[in-house]
Amino acid sequence: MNESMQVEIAGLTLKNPLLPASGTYGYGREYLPFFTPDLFGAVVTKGVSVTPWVGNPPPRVYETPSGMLNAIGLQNPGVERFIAEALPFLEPYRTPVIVNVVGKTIEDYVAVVERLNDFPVVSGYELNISCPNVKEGGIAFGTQPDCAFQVTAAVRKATRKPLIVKLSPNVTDITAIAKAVEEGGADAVSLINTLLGMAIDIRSRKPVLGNVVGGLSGPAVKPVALRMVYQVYKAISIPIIGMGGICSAADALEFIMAGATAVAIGTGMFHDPMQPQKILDGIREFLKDENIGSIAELKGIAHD
Amino acid sequence: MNESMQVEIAGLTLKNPLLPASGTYGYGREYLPFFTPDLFGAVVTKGVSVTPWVGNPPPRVYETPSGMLNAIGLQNPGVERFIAEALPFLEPYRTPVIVNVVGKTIEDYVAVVERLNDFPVVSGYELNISCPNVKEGGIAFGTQPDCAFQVTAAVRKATRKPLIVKLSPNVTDITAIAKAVEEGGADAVSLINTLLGMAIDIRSRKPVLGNVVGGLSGPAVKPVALRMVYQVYKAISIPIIGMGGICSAADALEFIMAGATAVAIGTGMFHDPMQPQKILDGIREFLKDENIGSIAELKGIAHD
Amino acid sequence: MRQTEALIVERTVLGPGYYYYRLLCPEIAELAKPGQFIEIKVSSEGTLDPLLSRPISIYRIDRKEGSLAVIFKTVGRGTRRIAELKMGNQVSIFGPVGNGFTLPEETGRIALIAGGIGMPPLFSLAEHYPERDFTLFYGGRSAGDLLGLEAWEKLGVPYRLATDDGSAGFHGLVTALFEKEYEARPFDYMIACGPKPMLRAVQQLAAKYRLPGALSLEAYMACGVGACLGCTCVTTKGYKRVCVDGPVFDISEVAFDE
Amino acid sequence: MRQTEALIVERTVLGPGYYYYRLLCPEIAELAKPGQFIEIKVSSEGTLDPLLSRPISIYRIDRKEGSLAVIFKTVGRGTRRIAELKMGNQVSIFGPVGNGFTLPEETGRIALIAGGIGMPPLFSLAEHYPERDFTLFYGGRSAGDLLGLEAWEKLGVPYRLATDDGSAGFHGLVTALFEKEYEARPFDYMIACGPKPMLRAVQQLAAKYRLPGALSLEAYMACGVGACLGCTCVTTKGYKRVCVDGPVFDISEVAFDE
Ligand SMILES: Cc1cc2nc3c(=O)[nH]c(=O)nc-3n(C[C@H](O)[C@H](O)[C@H](O)COP(=O)(O)OP(=O)(O)OC[C@H]3O[C@@H](n4cnc5c(N)ncnc54)[C@H](O)[C@@H]3O)c2cc1C
Ligand SMILES: Cc1cc2nc3c(=O)[nH]c(=O)nc-3n(C[C@H](O)[C@H](O)[C@H](O)COP(=O)(O)OP(=O)(O)OC[C@H]3O[C@@H](n4cnc5c(N)ncnc54)[C@H](O)[C@@H]3O)c2cc1C
Ligand SMILES: Cc1cc2nc3c(=O)[nH]c(=O)nc-3n(C[C@H](O)[C@H](O)[C@H](O)COP(=O)(O)O)c2cc1C
Ligand SMILES: Cc1cc2nc3c(=O)[nH]c(=O)nc-3n(C[C@H](O)[C@H](O)[C@H](O)COP(=O)(O)O)c2cc1C
Ligand code: FES
Ligand code: FES
Repeated sequence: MNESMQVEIAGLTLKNPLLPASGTYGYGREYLPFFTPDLFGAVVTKGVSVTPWVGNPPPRVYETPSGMLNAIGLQNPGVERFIAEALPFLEPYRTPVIVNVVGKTIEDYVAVVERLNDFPVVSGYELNISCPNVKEGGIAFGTQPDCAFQVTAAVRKATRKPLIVKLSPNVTDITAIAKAVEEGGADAVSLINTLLGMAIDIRSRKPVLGNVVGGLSGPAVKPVALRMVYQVYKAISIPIIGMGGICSAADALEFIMAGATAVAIGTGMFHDPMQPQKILDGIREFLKDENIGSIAELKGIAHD
Repeated sequence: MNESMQVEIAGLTLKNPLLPASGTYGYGREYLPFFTPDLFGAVVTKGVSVTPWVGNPPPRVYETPSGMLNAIGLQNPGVERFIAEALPFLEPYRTPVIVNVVGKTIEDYVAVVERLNDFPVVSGYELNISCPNVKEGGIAFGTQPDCAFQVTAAVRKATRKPLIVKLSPNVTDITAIAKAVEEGGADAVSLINTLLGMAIDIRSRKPVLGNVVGGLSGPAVKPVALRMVYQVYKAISIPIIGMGGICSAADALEFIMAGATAVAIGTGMFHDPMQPQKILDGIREFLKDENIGSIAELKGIAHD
Repeated sequence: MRQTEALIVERTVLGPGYYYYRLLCPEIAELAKPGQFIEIKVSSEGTLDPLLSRPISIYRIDRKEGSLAVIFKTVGRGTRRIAELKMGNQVSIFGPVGNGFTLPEETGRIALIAGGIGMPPLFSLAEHYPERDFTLFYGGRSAGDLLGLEAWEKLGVPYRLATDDGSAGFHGLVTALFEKEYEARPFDYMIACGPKPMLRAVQQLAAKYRLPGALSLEAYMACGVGACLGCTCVTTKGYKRVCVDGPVFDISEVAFDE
Repeated sequence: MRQTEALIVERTVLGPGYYYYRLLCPEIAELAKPGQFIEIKVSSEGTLDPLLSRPISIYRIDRKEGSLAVIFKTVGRGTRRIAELKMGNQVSIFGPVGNGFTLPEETGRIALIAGGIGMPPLFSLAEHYPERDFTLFYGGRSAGDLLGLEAWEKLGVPYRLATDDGSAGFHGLVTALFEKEYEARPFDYMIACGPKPMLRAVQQLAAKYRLPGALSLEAYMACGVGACLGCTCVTTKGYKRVCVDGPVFDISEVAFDE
């Protein structure tokens, strides 16, 4: 059965097109009671930085209509502890591991990638370019085509492993950023990261999140994510990993028809930890019902 | 009781801070079975263009998680029929009428405003600058600070009536646009218009909407809208009309605490046509419960 | 048009996925006409998803009791939520919405053509005009999709059935069945409600036989009151709103694409 | 941790806004320890709002029956949706989540300090260690907020009540009541669960009397499994996850802001 689910992305062969969205699945361990990393076509880790990041003050998450806000602040133990703790855990599984990389400067990103290059368990990287660029006054790398290009090109030089760049949706023209990272040497793009949002507690009259603003994710953002995947598919020729609000097989199929080669589930796992399995089953069933030989045939079909 | 609900915006005194969002309330007639235009602090009409616009092919609306997509395409009968049909209907009510103006060129906007200037029933204008600028390759006026400035300045010259500019959220930096229209002479801004989104029908494998993409509105977008109001409040000194997903008094209060002087309800009326009345009642109750003399006291309080 | 909390006074499962509800809502029943519909809120307090109300045609109007009956099929999450409601529950509705059917003074023999869940509004019409000469052509996938036949019998309206699988009545399309009967004994007027392909075929038949008539359309709706222009259909006179300019349109007026 | 569809085998309204449910979920009951919680899905099939599950403490563990009991208060839309569930319904839950309570070998006299709906996990603890010397200090707004006293009686754990309005027991804060009793006859250990201001006061008392103990915390949660880092609290050792590093923390470890 798995042949029909197989996809190729950035030189990696994935047994199925479903990935966990970075930051929602930790380094894989926490969801073991429900499924192992091998459920996914590839594992995408939580963001890893060169030194440990403490993250934002609580509250860090808050529910919104059909969605949620998070302001974790990319808390992570840094690349050394990642190597010591996460890699040995992931090693025994057969699923490719894509390490999500975060940084405050281009050098940060490069340093993480260089440190990880020699570990065979690391199959590739996903650059989270929604991080604030401290050298450019804290504006996110991913909101300016030139910054996006530069960080991509610098990391490209630092590795021959598959390089995926994860785009921020908080931009006027997502295709300009996608083109910039394609030019910078990315093998694939993933989108979308979270939409910037906030919530206010009317009793305390204060923003709910410790960080004031946070990232909106979940089904609420799906229409925006889908539109961006659709637009980017027309603009670039490298493959797309689509995400943003996927909660069902139908959602996943929408992204694939919009042009995604693979898809990721994040907040949908919080809604129901059994959702990834249900999505895979649902996609298989759809392929069978509709008599489709391979999921790859559906890629971008909504453009025809 | 109404004193406590009164707000001033762009030189207009509104008996309460609740408006209908343009395009969701027609020209006021259709909701008469539920309430009259006098329920609102001011009426905001559906967009009016200089000549009739036919709008987009169906399907034009589609439900999404806690939200909806619309691609009406600004169908409207043009300013002459608006004068002949909508203005006489609105005339007898005591509520100020704000005419939402749409155009494909700066001249279009100016022409509508000039044509309406002499009608005393028109209390002011709201420029919808999310329209594609045909002279700039169809990029929306509201996505470039200079285009936003130009259209605002041109209309400013054409009228002394209150001028509100309605911002598009599909931008990297909403504060840059807000500043540009403030500089252009706007008396107030309203935000947000819809987020660009889409949906795909996995059975037909095609985009659902006749226009492929459409505008996302409703509770799903509230966190994004609120964040933008919060950011714009810090960036400019003219008042803000906040909207995007308001479905309850608590939602309205969040926007006011984020910095909005007044708020608008759109999709929330579709969810429940009695919602505007419930929101007004709910705000009054909150003011009473919390012993607050006037809604204006809450404006921007989340920034303190 | 009124908004109210209607009390569910009867709930019957008509078959797998088919439900009948009788709703106590005197203000709306008072105003209702055949061919109109109501908008039913499908989300309960405290949830904003699904956000929009669902349009459901009026199947029967009982002014005396102050009630309306509807029949619907569960096709998605909205109709499934309505189906979860029990007798004695309240449900938020508004209506009646739409123009409804207006029959010309003289209609002679009227063919009612129903496809699947398009039947209910035609029943309210037939019940409203007991003196007219209706014949129902009722098509569905299978015998189980043809509902409320006893009620049609009671009304004294003759009916002809068609199913895709031949499990009841004519084996084939309802429009083919109509044509057969028409060739034997002509009709003077036709009214149809059902899926788009059927309506298109009906329109072609009307053109072929030069019959006047009406079609009742469906469209995705947002406001359901005529304000948003979201539910437009294409007509020979441009875009019209299905919710308030329709759902009933002159049979020659509707422009089907392709 | 397991995910399951639990059958509601008992549902009792304990008072206005207070509910007791017994859930049949043998896989989870098998693993559960006092102080742990379960995550309850609050949206039904076909709606994505509210999106996230709600954490509710385990009140009683019945391994023999394979059931867990919970007590909760309706405070918002999520808990109100749970309250709508009836006996015989199924509800999707996962758990047990969290570290739970671990009592030192020797604890002497243990004060359990409950504020409002913080009582349930303390009951599961007391029930689990029948041999220990517990005293419950239970504070609430009003007499109606003090729940399940008969169960505490049956357990043989003495309790002292405090209410803000004086309608039951001591008129004032539960921490003041504890202090009075402590001055008369000291405790050796304290465990508290309740609102933040109360927990902070308890921590100060623990410092004042140099008592060891534990606090059970609450936080907004997203994943409920330790993956998202959304539920962190501030501790002397940095941010920790309330869901899996807690909800029980050493009393000296928690850092309250201001
Ligand atoms: C005027 C009118 C009268 C109707 N009368 C009846 C009736 O008497 N009995 C009956 O069973 N059905 C009737 N329908 C169709 C019914 O409204 C849809 O089946 C229902 O809205 C589907 O909702 P859902 O959430 O279950 O499905 P989903 O497919 O999950 O709905 C998703 C979205 O699409 C819309 N939608 C889906 N299908 C339709 C459709 N065919 N027409 C309009 N909107 C749709 C929904 O309202 C919702 O916004 C009528 C539709 C209209 C417009
Ligand atoms: C470990 C733990 C154990 C708990 N045990 C119990 C219990 O046994 N009985 C009981 O009545 N309550 C308990 N609570 C609190 C309970 O989870 C909240 O009252 C509930 O989540 C509120 O949801 P709501 O939708 O009704 O309220 P809303 O205020 O509408 O919820 C909005 C959002 O805030 C979150 N939220 C609101 N209040 C809290 C809170 N105090 N803690 C965590 N998240 C919150 C909700 O999960 C949701 O994401 C516990 C909380 C935690 C963290
Ligand atoms: C709690 C949380 C933490 C996240 N952390 C990261 C992260 O570390 N790196 C990253 O690139 N994206 C992160 N994201 C974004 C997700 O990977 C994903 O792009 C986004 O949530 C949209 O998908 P979803 O709607 O399926 O969650 C995070 C999202 C959430 C909800
Ligand atoms: C059906 C529909 C039509 C709309 N038409 C217009 C319009 O003509 N002009 C305009 O400025 N905004 C228009 N909008 C945007 C709304 O005014 C509002 O900015 C947006 O919907 C967000 O608010 P809401 O979530 O409360 O609906 C429209 C929105 C909807 C849903
Ligand atoms: S649904 Fe809004 S105009 Fe018909
Ligand atoms: S809720 Fe996700 S880590 Fe605790």
